[in-house]
This record gives sequence, structure tokens and C-alpha cells, in this order.
Amino acid sequence: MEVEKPVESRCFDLQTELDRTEGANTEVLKAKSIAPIPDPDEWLEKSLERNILLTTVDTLVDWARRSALWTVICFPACCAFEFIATAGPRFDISRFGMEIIRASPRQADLMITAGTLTWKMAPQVRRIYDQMAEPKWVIAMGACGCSGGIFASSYSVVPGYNRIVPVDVYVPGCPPRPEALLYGVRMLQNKIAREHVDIKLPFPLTGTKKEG
Amino acid sequence: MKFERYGIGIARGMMVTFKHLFRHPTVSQYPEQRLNMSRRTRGNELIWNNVKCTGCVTCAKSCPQGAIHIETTVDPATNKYNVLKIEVDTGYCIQCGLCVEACPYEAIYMGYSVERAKYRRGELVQANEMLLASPDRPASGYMNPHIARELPRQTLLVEKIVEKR
Amino acid sequence: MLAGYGLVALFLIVAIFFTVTMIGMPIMLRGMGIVPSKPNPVKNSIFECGVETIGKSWVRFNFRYYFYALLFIALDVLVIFLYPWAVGLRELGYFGLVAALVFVAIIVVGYVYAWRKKVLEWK
Amino acid sequence: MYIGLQHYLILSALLFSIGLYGALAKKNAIVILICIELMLNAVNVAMVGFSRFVVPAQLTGQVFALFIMVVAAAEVAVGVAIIMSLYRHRETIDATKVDLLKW
Amino acid sequence: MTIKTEPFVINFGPAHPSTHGVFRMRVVLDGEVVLDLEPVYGYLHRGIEKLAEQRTYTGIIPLTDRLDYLAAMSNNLAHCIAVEKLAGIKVPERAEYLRVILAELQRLCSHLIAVGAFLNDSGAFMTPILYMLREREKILDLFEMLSGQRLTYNDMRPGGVSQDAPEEFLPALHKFVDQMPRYLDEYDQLLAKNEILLARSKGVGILSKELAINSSASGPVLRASGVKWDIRKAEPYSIYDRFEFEIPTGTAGDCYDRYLVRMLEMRQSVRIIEQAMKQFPSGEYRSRVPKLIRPPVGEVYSRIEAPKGELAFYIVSDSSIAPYRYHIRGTSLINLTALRDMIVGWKVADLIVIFGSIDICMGEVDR
Amino acid sequence: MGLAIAFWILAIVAIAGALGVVLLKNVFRAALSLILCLLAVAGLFITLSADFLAAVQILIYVGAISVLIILAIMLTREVTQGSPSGRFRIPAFIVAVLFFAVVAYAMVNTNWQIATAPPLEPTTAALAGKLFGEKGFILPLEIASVLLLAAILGAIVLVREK
Amino acid sequence: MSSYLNQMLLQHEASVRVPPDWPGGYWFHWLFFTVVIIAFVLTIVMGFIYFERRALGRIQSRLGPNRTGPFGLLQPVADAIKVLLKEDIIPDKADKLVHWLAPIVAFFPVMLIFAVIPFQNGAMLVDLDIGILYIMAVSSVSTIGIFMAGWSSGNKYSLLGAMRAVASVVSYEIPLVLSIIGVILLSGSLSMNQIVIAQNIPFILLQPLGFLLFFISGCAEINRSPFDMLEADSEIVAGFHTEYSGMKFAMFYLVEYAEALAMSAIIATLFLGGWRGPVLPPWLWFIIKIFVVFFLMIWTRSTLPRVRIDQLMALAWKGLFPLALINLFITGVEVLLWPAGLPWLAVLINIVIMVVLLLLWSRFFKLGWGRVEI
Ligand code: SF4
Ligand code: SF4
Ligand code: SF4
Repeated sequence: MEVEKPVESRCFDLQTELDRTEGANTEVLKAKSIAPIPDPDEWLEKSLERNILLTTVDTLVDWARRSALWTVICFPACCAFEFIATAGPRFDISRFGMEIIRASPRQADLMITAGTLTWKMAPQVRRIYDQMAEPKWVIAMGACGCSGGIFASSYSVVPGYNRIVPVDVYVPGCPPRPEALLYGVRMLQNKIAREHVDIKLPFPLTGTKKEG
Repeated sequence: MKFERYGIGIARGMMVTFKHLFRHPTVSQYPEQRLNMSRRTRGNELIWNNVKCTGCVTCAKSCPQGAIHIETTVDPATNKYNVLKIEVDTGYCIQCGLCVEACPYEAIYMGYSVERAKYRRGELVQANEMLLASPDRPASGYMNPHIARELPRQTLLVEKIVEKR
Repeated sequence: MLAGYGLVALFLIVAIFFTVTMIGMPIMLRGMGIVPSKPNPVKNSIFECGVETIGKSWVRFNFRYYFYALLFIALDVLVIFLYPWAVGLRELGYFGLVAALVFVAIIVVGYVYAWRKKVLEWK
Repeated sequence: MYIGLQHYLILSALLFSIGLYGALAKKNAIVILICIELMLNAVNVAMVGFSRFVVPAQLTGQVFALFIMVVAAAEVAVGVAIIMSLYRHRETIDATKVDLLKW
Repeated sequence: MTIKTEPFVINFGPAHPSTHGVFRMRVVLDGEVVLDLEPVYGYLHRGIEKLAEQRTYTGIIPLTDRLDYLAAMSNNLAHCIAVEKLAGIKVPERAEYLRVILAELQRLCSHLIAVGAFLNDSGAFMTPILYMLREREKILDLFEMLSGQRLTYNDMRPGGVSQDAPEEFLPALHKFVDQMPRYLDEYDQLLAKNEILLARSKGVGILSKELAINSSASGPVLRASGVKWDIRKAEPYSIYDRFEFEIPTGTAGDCYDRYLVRMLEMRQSVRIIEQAMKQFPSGEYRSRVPKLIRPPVGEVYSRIEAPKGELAFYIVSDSSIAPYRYHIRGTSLINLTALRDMIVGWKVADLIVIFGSIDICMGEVDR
Repeated sequence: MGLAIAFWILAIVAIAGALGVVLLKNVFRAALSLILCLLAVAGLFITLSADFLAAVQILIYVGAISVLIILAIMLTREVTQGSPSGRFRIPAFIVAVLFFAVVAYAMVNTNWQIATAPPLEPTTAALAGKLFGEKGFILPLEIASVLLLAAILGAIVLVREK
Repeated sequence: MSSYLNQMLLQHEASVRVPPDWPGGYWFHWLFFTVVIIAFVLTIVMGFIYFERRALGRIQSRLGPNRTGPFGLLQPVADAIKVLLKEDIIPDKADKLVHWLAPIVAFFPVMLIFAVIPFQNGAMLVDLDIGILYIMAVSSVSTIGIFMAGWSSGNKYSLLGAMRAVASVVSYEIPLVLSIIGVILLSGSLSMNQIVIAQNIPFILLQPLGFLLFFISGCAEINRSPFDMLEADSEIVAGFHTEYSGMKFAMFYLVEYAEALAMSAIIATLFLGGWRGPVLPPWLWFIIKIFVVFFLMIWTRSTLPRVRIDQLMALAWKGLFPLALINLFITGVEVLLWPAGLPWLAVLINIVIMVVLLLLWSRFFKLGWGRVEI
């Protein structure tokens, strides 16, 4: 195959325009994420009361969802290697059915934010999170995930993932040991177990009156 | 691909993986079986000893993060510092242990426990009494050999036999 | 024989029905609110490692596989003729064997030509 | 209801006409190729129909159909080769733009 | 064939399974063939150099941990050596040995991940990397025993190490050194002669000697191209001149050579550890150093052989407790400079393999 | 009865597929529609007791020819709008309709000699005898292979870069 | 042994009528086997998923799923329910109709394959005369579905995956189909049941080379590792199904394993003697053989790196195809030499021939790897 261009020529013009738009997007996001996004767990206390009324559907749905958490790839920095160690032969996350790491966010349920998030990366992470299919959860792993950690005072680091995406469980540590991460995962599983699905039936069923 | 080796390389590799079928897995099943962590583990929290602490703030000064907040007053009677409030943000602390290394009175330790995940960011901030040692908050032997001696021996993977079944 | 294919046809209908139900189930469940559905423009855009796609998605592809496809077609036809031959070889005897050999040899000439002309190399 | 030879023949004719229309009317060379395939297929239907209803014990029509398939395969192979060759010279696969005399 | 192709731009990364973190390559593809490639850096730029200028010399050590997080000990070592040079601090004998042992263990650790990730990228489904993680866990156990952490050790200090090795350290190390060569043999058996791996990596992504030198590559990448250059030999720091070891070099400079060089280096590291273990002296583990080091005004450039290559720190001191300027020669970044020349012309699958064989760590690339 | 139902369903599907080929704007969908038509024709072959032929139809047409066509479609720049009709649309339509009318008239009015014998089963071995047997179509067979050879050589010569 | 075989043959005479004598006849037969096949496919696919994850875990010196249900047996169930309850995303840029149709087109042919797989002597939905050819024909439709998926997503990775799908089908169909012909020559029939009955000596012994070729090209055909380029996740993210979520993704997941199951079943039937075996009931033998073949696939998957697309094609065209052709004619000659059935001596001869051929081929077969000059 021969292409007319000589060997040395580049197909890219310096794509400054592209970079500039990306930078502008980052700035917009930065301006928008001054305040942390509230954690999506206001219902946690309330649901404790509702716990008794859990329907079989709830049990089944939550069981399935919490036993098959597939993670999406979001491994920016050092914590990634503790995550990999967790997946490794000593701690073996596959026991929880979590060894399937999907590269495509469409098929994943859980985002384990293993590492420092810089402002340059933030729009991408937000995008990946947006592109994940519902229902989806986020575990903020490590000090960087919780608060920016050691780099919190840096000009280029997002102080915590909760500025960008709603976080369900915070796992402190720098990096968290695999045990700590597994504990976080189990906390998330407990949280999922308490979730409730509102079933809208197309026709009213007699006898099943909705509480509350 | 060259077949100079007639697939012998593939066969040898397959034998290795096959052998692993009959080896002990190296897994420790976490919630039930726990590994003993190192005696010097720097867990996900700090332990503070309110008796020993003099309120000298060396720890807060030597922390590269500024993760420790200490408010003190001077007690006019004894001319000593009185710690009003000590607050550590576990989600911000990087468990570097420099504060422990710096404290001249051995009044602050790394925690031994690592299971400190929370649902809310605010819960990660610990203050005053929440920092004291208790049975579920053991201190680790980091920089404190006398505590280290009490702790269980670390589980080592090198000592585990995996070859034979 | 047609009875047998009738079974296959019925089974085909069941298989398609089964597949369509499997795919249709979430739609039904979505109506009941069990399956969530919160589309938004970002979610519905194309995934490309977290960045926006550059350029259009459907591009004209190079035609690299053409020679392979060409040989594939020719040889596929050849193989099709070999199937009945294989079934009936015992009756056909050596004549059939030779006939098939000649038949294959002629097409293999093309294969050898293609190999010689290096079109079976990925360039 | 009895399904006889005529049904198959009419179906075959219908398919053939559709293919014919496409082959004549379309501009895209690939679509023309597709339509020619369609026509060959229509002939196959007729062939097998004859084989089944006229000489059921001899399979001659089926053998013919097999050969037609061979021809179809060769036709597609060469047809695509021509399209590619065309494309290389003209950067188009629009059959109406091809004026052979100008080559 | 001369049919004009329509090249299309595709992104690999930042969230791609095999870009080792958040590297991004804008690639122009023609079907499967890479026509051009433009790396996009900076997705993990965390401002380490700038942050370091606000911290004490001891406080920087946690930052260096996060630099090349696969080889934190080596970074600590490089930093401490630089500070010691700057401030004229002596290191006790025992600490030197401990440091060498730790640095070599770290090299093993880093190479294990490098090789495992390379094999994983070439498509061996998880198996090699999981085996290698198992060995890595054994090393991490040792590090944990010393420092209490598994990844960010913060263990070395200017003038020694932060804590002495506990008494169970040496027996455990002994066991490890006994076992390791056997596992290395097993890895060789697993894939080193595998036909598919050979086909995938031999002759692929050749980095010629000249180009390697010109692009200032170092470490296994350079040595695989046939240049015998290792700072441990060329400019021995610490106590490396006391040990016997060889520098494995490759010939072709292709992916397979890079893989082989790493495998051979691991054996050499085990050899060094064995020798150091035999000579391990007792005594002080840390010399007397003031809590806040104030080096005299001046500058220092000191380099060591980190697992990924030549890692150097350039520190300017204005005699305050924090450096005036702190610069890091990030090995991975410089090894990446030849990336385009290596990849252009190969196919998508090769792109991943070549990229994997360079073994970068994003923390160090973007800093 | 079952045969009649099958015939009608398959015939309708085949015609729908064929119509799709000429009517759909999107070339890729047109090709898919062709595949549908071919599959239906394969089904028709089965109703005609030509099971071997049906399998061959699927293998060659769906498995091979359509792959080549799809490959060719990859060349097309505007896949979604790539199948417009040319100037000759109306004449082509008239020709097609006329052709259909004539042929259909001839077919309906010809008196075919319908044999009532049951179809031969199984067909495969019988076809083997027909094709490779000493009294079979051995010469056309060899000629077919020569044709294929010619196609290969011709296509290579046409397309190969100089 | 031989008396057992005789007995089997006698049984066969009685039960080969299709549809067999069932109470209720035709319709009951259809109903029964439809239910059996669907249940069989679903349960064995779940079993495969579980088995693969556990076996991979063990090979990789860890455990694999063991928390969900007893021994983690419910893991595939949980996965299935979860995936069913996931949101369904159709990208705006996608060709929506094709996007919807793709999983259907990919899945139903795989189901159709099982119509002619004998679970036991004569126990199959229908014993077609052209059995194996039918399988080949039907399974080639599945590729169209995969191509549709990759093409319609409008994603560049998917498009690459789709092109790779075409490339691999173009290369591997021929050796696959050719290596079957050896079996057909020996059995003299295309019917799956007849092929099993003809296996007094399992054909893996009579056709060692054919088995090797068939296994390799079968793995390539169903995109199992080391030929899993369509969804090579370290290269092109998730390949052709990158944009699929929810149940439609699950369909592709299911197709992948159902194809693996179909290929295992075909290999078990063609080469390992299908349901034949002593002591245990035939259907159990059949399932055991399926799992053995599938374990082979897992084993190769866990060990071997992925080959590159051009290497894959070159291997098929320059390696497997000529070997398959030679093997074919050698078998033809053997069949004509021993028309009554091959003796045990032939086993020896064939193994020797295989070794000689492989060695010869290895001598001068060498794949080039090239850098494209631009
Ligand atoms: S929390 Fe610590 S280990 Fe994790 S990414 Fe941040 S700096 Fe690295
Ligand atoms: S461990 Fe480190 S970061 Fe945490 S409080 Fe102590 S000095 Fe600060
Ligand atoms: S350094 Fe020690 S004594 Fe001083 S305030 Fe901190 S904990 Fe208390």
C-alpha cells in the first residue's frame, strides 16, 4: 500500500483547535464543580424503616445487582495497583463475581475511582460516568478519591471525586489496602441491598395497596 | 508465526498452566480469613493518646498535608497546653506516618485497622474522643517497637506452600 | 424429509420468538419501572475512551481483505462440490477420486498463483 | 391448497423483474451487482422448481442450480474487482458516470 | 493497492484498558494500520515538582512515592541520595545494604508488573500478570514488614532508613530469594518460547541503537537495543560497586528483547540481593540528621538506575528547609519520546504490544 | 397444507427482501435485505425437496457472496444515502413490468409436463453420482472449476497493484 | 467392548426413525425437543460461564466466584438477572434498526445448530440427511449478526471489530469446512447421528490432523482465544459490542458461550464419538465430552497470547488450508483402500502422517511480519 505522503510527514496538523476546545470544556466543568455533588444516600436512614416491607422483587433485584458488580476501567494512578492487587491471586475479588472488568462503560455497574483525578481528566471521567448504564455506583478509592489527598493543594488536581460524580462509598487510605477496598465493596453491597424499586404496574392489582 | 519449534513452546506453556490447577490457590478469603498485617501497618486512621499529649503541635507542623488540626489553650495554673480540639481528616491524611515520627512524646500512633470506609465524606473527619485508642481501634507499632511486639506476627506469602496439594 | 424440515421450521420460529422475548423483556420491565431508563445526550453519544469522537464514525475502509475474500469465494464453491463427493466416494471409486483431484487441482492453480503473486500477504 | 410449478415460476419471474428493475435503474455499481445476484437467484428458483416438478427423480435442475451458483460466485468476484478497478481510476462507483469510451 | 484510503482518527485512552493509566494516543488508522500517532500527555499531571517546593526535604519523600508508584523505593532512594549529596550526610553501612536490598526488590517488583502487563497486552488472558502479581505480593509483604505500607512506603530518609529491619525480615528474605529463581524459570517456561508470543513480539517495534541513544532512552529499553549502559556499573552509587552482577543486553531492540532483558535483569537482581544478604552488617540504621534539613546553597543532580531507567533529581537549595527548585528526570517520559517512530507502520494490535513493552508509569510521565 | 403455508410465508419474505434491495436508500440495509431474500429462497428450495441445495445456497450466498458484497460496501462513502436511482428509473420500471407480464403470461399458459413421482431423497449421494459419476456432469464440473480459476486470475490481475 | 458396540448398533436400528415413535407423535416430539434444547442450551451455557470462571480462577491460582449461592453456583444467574435489569442504551449515531436486529440475527442461528445435535442415539430434534452441512450453513448466518452489530453502532472500535469479523470468517470457514470432509469420507454420511454410529474407532484417532485443524479453525470461527480479535479488550475496548448494554449485550455474551457450546458439541460428535461410551448413560457421556472439549478451550485461552489479524489470516491460508486439502485426499485414498471401514492400523498410519505433515510444514512455513512503509 502506498500513500502519497512521504515517510516523515505527519497526518496530524497540530490539533491546537481541538486542544483549545478541550481546555475550554475543562474550565467550564471546573467552574461548575466548586461545590461537591451531594452523596446519593439521603435515603439510607429512611430505608431502614422500609426494610421490613421489602418485597420479593426488591430482594431478588438487589441480590442480583450486588452479586454481579462489574467494574469499569477508571485507573488513573497509584491506587490502580492496589485495585489490581485486589483482583490478584491473594485477595481475589473474583470471589464476589467482580473479576469482570469491562472496558466499555455501557456494560459496567461500578466505577472504582482508583487514583488522582486531574482537571484535565475530569471531563473524561464525567463522560465515562455519564455513559454508564443505570443503575451505577461509584466507590471513591483512596485519599485522592475522597479529597484529593496528597495533591489536594495542587493547582491541577480535583479535590475529591465528589466534585465530579456522586460518590456512594468513600474508602480512605493512600492507597487503601486490598482489605480496605474489599470492605468498601461490601459496604456498597449492603447499601445496594437496601435499595428499593418502585414498581409501576400498568393496571392496578387488587389487594396490593402501596404503603407510604 | 514460526513453527521452527513445532509448537513445543506452546505445549510447555500449557503444562505450566495445567500444573496450577493442582496447586493451592494463594487466596485468603477476606471477610472470614484475615491476613495478619504487618506489625508496622499504617492503617487508615490515627490514634491519639490524650494523656501523653502535651499539645506541642509538632505533629501538625510536621504533617506534609496539614491534616491535623489542633486547638489549644494555655492552662495558666500549670503553664501547660490544654488540647481543646484535635481533628484529623482521614480522607485527607495520606498515612505517611511523619506525624508519628515527629511527635516527641509518643502521643500519636498510626492505627492498625484499615476498615474505615464510610458512606459520607463528612464521617471521615474524626475529632477528639473519636481518635482515642479502643479495642476496635488498636494502635499499630509504626515507630513504636514496644507496641509492635504485642501485635500478631505478620502472615507471609513466602511461607505458604503452594506447590503441592 | 419435509417433515423433518417442518420441525426445524417450527423450531426456528420458537428460537426467533425466544430471542425477541429476551430482548423485549427489558422493555416490558422498563414500563414497570424496574429497569431504569434515563437517557441524556452524553449517554447516547459514542464511547471513545472518554473523549469526544473526532471525525465521522463510518469511514470508507481499505479493501485489504479483497484477495482473501476472492479466494474464499472460489474455495467455498469448491468445498461445496466436495461434500457430495465425500458422501458418495465409496460408490464413485477411483474415478471419482481422480475427478475430484483434477477439479481441486485446477482451482489450486489459482491459489498457488495468488500465493506466488504475494497477494496473500498483508501489505 | 396445492402449490404447483406455476407458483414457483411466477415467484421466480417476480424476483427476476425486481432484480431487473434494480439493475437498470440504480446508479450505484454495488447495488447493481446486488440486483444481478437477485436475478441469478430468481433463475435458481425456477430451475429447482422444474427439477422438482418435471423430472423429480433426476435432479438435473439442481445440478444446473449448482452451476448457476458457481457462475454467481465468479460474477461477484469479478464484478467487485471491476468496481475496485473503476474506483481506483475514477474515485466513484456511480455506474452512470462511467463512460467506457473515455477510458 | 492504490485505492485512496480514508484515514480515520481514533483515540486510545485515556480510559483504555491497556494504556497503563491515563495515557492517550490519538492515532490515525487506515483500517488496521497505524499511519500516524500523537501522544497526548498530562492526564495525570499532579504538579509534584511544584508541590515539592513547598515541603521539607523529609516531607517530599511521600511525594516521590507517588512519582513512579510501581517503584516507590527507587524514587525514595534517588531523592535521599540527592539530598545526602546536597547536605553532605553520611549513611551508615547497614542502611546502605538495606537500601540496596530494597531497591533491588523494587526492581523485581516493577519488572514483574512490566512483564505481566506486557504479556497481558499481547492477549494472554490475565494469567501471566496474575502469576506475577503473586510473586509481587511476596515482595510487598517484605516491604510492608519494614514500612507498614504496600505501595507508598515512605521508608527511606536522608541519612538512612526510617526504621530498622525487624528480626523476621532476613529469614523471610532468605526464603524469598530461594524461591524466586524457580518461579522465574516457570515464567520462562510459560511464555518465553511460545510461538505466538514470538510472532507477536519478535521484530516488532524495533528501536535501533542510534535512535535509542538519540532519544535518550534508558533502562531496559536502551539495553534491549544493545547498549550496555547501566548507572549501577557506569557510575556506581550507594554500594553497588561491591556486588557482582551482569548487565543483560538485547540485540535487535524489538519488543521481545525488551521482555527478555527484563526477565534476565530480574535474575541479576536476585543475585545482588543474595550477595547483599550475606554481607548484611549490623549497626546503626540511620545517621544523626537534624529534623529539618537545611542544605547549604547549591544545586545537585544525582541519578540512579531505577527499574525503568535512569532516574535523576535536580535540586536547587537556597538553604531553607524546602528546595528552591525541584526537577525530576522522569524515566518513562523520556523513554516515550521514541514512541511514534516505533509504532508508525504497525497495526493496532502491535501498537498495544509496543506500548506495553516500553513499560511506562503515568505518575512519572506526567508527574 | 404445511407446505402451502411455508410457501406463502417464504414467498412473501423473499419478495419483501427483493423489494427492500431496490427500495432502501441505505446500501448496507439493502445488502441485509438481499440476505433476507436469499435465506427465504433457501427455504423455498427446501419446500422443493432440494435440501442440499438449500444448505449450499446459505453457505455460498449468505456466507460468502454477501461477505464480499459487504466488503465492497465498505468502499462506499455515503452508505446511508448511497443507493439513488438514476435517470432510467421510469423506463426501467416499464421494462421490468413488461418483462414480468410477458413471462408470467407464458408461464401460466404453458402446459408443463408435471411428473407425479415423489422427489428423490436423500439428494446428496445422488448429486454426487450426478456430478462426479462417470455418466454425470463431470465435464461441466471441470469447466466450472476452470471458470473459477479464470475469475481468480482475472480479479487478481485487475486489482493487483502494479 | 465390541459386544457393547454391537448392542448399540442394534439399538440404533430400532430407533433411527425420525420422528421416533413417541406417544403423541410429531407434535409431542417437537414440543419435547424444543423444550429440551432451550433448557439444555441455557443451563449448559450457565454451567459453562461458571465452569470457565472457576477453572480460569484455579489456573490463575485464585478461586473464582464462590460467594453467590452454594460454591458460587448462582453467579451466572445473578449476572443474568442483573444484565436483564440494566438500562438499554442506543447511541444517537447508531443505525437503530440494525442495532436492534443484530443480537437477534446473531443468536437464533446458534440455537438452530442444536436441532441436529444428537444427545443420545436418535435423540435429537431432527436427524437431517445433510446434518453437518446444515450446521455450517446456519452458523455462517451468525457472523452476519456480529457484523451488523459492529457496523451499526457507529463506534470506531466496533467498526474495527466488525472488519475483523469479516476477516476471520473469510479465513477460517475454508479450513473448518475442509477438515470436516475427512470425517464425512470416513462415515459416508452427513447426518450427525450416522457419523456417531460410524465411529467404532473415535475419529480423533483416525483423523488426528483433521481434529487439530478443526479445533484451531473452530476456535477462530467462534472467536475464542487465541483468536478473539473481535472483542480483544486490550486492543479495541470491547470490539463489536462496545455500544451494547443491558439485555442486548447479554445476548452477545450468550452467543459467545452458546457458540462455544455448539462447537464443543460438534467436536464431541464428530471426533470424540458423541454419545458413545461404556457404563454411563449416553447423554451423560455426551455432556462429559462437551465439557472436556470446553476445558481445552479454557486451557488455551488461559495460556496463549492473541495472534494478530494478519497472522491469523496467514495461518489459515498458508498453514491450515493446504494441510486440510492434503489430509482430505489422503483420507480419500484410505477410504478407497478399506471400503469396509478403517482398521486399527489406520490409526497408526494417520498419526504418523500427521506428524510428518506437521514437521514438513513447519520447515518451510514461516509468517512474515511487516511494517507498512508509508
Ligand atoms: S490516594 Fe494515594 S495511592 Fe491513591 S492515587 Fe492518591 S496518592 Fe496515589
Ligand atoms: S499520617 Fe501523614 S498525612 Fe496523616 S496526619 Fe500524619 S503526617 Fe499528616
Ligand atoms: S506532637 Fe504529640 S504531643 Fe505534640 S501535639 Fe502532637 S500528638 Fe500531642
